[in-house]
Amino acid sequence: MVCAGPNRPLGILHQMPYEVSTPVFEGPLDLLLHLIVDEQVDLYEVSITSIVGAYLAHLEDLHHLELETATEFLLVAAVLVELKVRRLLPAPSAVDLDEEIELWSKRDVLLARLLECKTYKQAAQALEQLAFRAERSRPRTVGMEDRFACVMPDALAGVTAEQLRNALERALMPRPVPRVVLDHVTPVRASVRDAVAQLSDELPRLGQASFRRLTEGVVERLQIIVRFLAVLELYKDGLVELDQGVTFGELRVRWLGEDGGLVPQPSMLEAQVREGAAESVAEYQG
Amino acid sequence: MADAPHARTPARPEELRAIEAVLMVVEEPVEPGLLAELLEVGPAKVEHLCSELAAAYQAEERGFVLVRVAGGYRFQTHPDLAPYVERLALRGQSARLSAAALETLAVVAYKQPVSRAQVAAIRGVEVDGVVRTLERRGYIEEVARDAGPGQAVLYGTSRHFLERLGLDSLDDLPPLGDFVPGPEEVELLENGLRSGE
Amino acid sequence: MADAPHARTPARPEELRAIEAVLMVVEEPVEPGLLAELLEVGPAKVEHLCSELAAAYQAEERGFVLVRVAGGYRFQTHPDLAPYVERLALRGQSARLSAAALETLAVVAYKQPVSRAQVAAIRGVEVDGVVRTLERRGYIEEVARDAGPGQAVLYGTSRHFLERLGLDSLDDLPPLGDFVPGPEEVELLENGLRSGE
Repeated sequence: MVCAGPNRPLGILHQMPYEVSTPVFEGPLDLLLHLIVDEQVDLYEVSITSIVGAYLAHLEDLHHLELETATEFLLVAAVLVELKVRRLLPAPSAVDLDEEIELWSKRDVLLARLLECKTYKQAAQALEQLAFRAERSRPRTVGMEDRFACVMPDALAGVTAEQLRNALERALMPRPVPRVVLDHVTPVRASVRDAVAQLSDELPRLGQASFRRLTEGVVERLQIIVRFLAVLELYKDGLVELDQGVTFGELRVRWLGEDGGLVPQPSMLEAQVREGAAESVAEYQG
Repeated sequence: MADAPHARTPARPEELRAIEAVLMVVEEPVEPGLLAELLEVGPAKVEHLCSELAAAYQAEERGFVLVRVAGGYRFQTHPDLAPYVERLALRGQSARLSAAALETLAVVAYKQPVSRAQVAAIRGVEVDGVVRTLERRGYIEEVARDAGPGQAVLYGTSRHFLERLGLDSLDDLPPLGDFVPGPEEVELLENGLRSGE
Repeated sequence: MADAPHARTPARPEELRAIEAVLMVVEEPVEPGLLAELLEVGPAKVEHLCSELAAAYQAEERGFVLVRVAGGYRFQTHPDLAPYVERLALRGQSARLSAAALETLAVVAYKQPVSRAQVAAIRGVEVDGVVRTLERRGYIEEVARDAGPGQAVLYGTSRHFLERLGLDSLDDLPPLGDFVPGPEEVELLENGLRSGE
């Protein structure tokens, strides 16, 4: 979370006017929105080094590096660099059309994300206004008069001393509350669809492989499961043949489909981004 | 205290008086269903009586109003008189939410039920800390679990959220469409990201 | 809600409206002196205005009354309507303690004497409302005052609390030992550790 830490002057980057408690940029989208909309800067006149530099300086201010945030930033910065390169270099005579389309779609994804981010920023301001207005009218919360206290049922009925102790332990739990890891492994990020796409890229080249080989280097159990589901998916579509000699034995996967893969092979992150963008675009139109 | 004038004709309906009494002692908005039960009348009648009371308070320029919020009715001070009430320095003044918290809250409010990862994807940053803050302060709560492999916690806004925003239900949220950037801004963004000519 | 009629002549005096607003939100009876300060009028004027209001509520057969009690003014339910209020007390919003209330009660029980601010610091949320509820239900009470500058109220559990839990004395509360987390907490901790936090 890039919202704590002391504020440091970020060169061209001014603090957001409505940041209340922590006037720092919250992430690459925040930063980009600010640069484009508020500063009205042509990004191609801004040195990307300075953006990256400013962002790194900001990250250094944090006591620890949030890998997710840093990765997110890299992704956005990479798209920017790519766009800028394309703009600066004279168009080569033989442009790779696929690359060109790819770049445009990356740009569109980024644009859609920026629009979505901006939309919620504005919604947030509206919510703040609502809360502000609501605060002018204070509720009566005085509650039951003492003379009716004898009528009220005992709220401690059925509560044991052990439950009370457990409640204390809950209250004393160190915060931040430790959380279950799996729910921040996005279902989307480990989607079966992505795994299918990857396998139909890998398998034609390998011809045949053990499931163990296909999950080499995968540490998350969830991802192994997703890969397994993907194998089943391919089997259902008649693209692979499965063979397991003995129970719990090695599972062999053999590619039956055509070479070259049938499914496009987006990188996992991109696919996720694209899905998000498509969803948001649909929402704007809706 | 002066005595009431003795020619009190006709008597004020007991239902109205009972609603006034009950609203004096509730700590949270009271649902029409509960009022109906207490008064032994139908819910439609309750709604009607409450609107009647609310309108009368307005017309009489009372210092308080009867509002419908978070699915129930309650007494609140008239917004006009905020300066007096603010001077009371009541306990429990709420701390302001940071911009980050507000934005996360907005995403949860409009996209609920929504997982932390989905919120993070929209906001482009990790949101665990903010989500925890919002949860602890009672604005959002776990409403379901994702059916997917991770069984991610899905969050939604709470009743407290509605109360704090003065909304009766989520339907009263301003439509998200109102906040989509206008054409000039879209153009600005497009130009900012243009590649090549 | 209907709008106020536009021919509102003459406007209701702001002082009366301000008194109504203040009385709506105060927990304890408001002293005339405080009202006078808020309204910037003399105390005699306040007394006069309050009697005027009280008489009007009587005359209008409101479901609430304005009474002078314990040296101050406050709204109360009209005695006529006690049956409705009793019914609410029986099946109302406060029949069971919420998880938040139970946690707060536990903190007070084990850490007494403890101030509201200390409880809030432990629980990480504002606890004023919950403390008030617990106090009203007679589970906790003021046991001392902090020696510090603020002279904060220090709370402890009541005799009634011990009785309800079937305990002889506070010594009978289950020991915390070295704070051995329960099974759910262990699971959470493990998961947290695995996530490399």
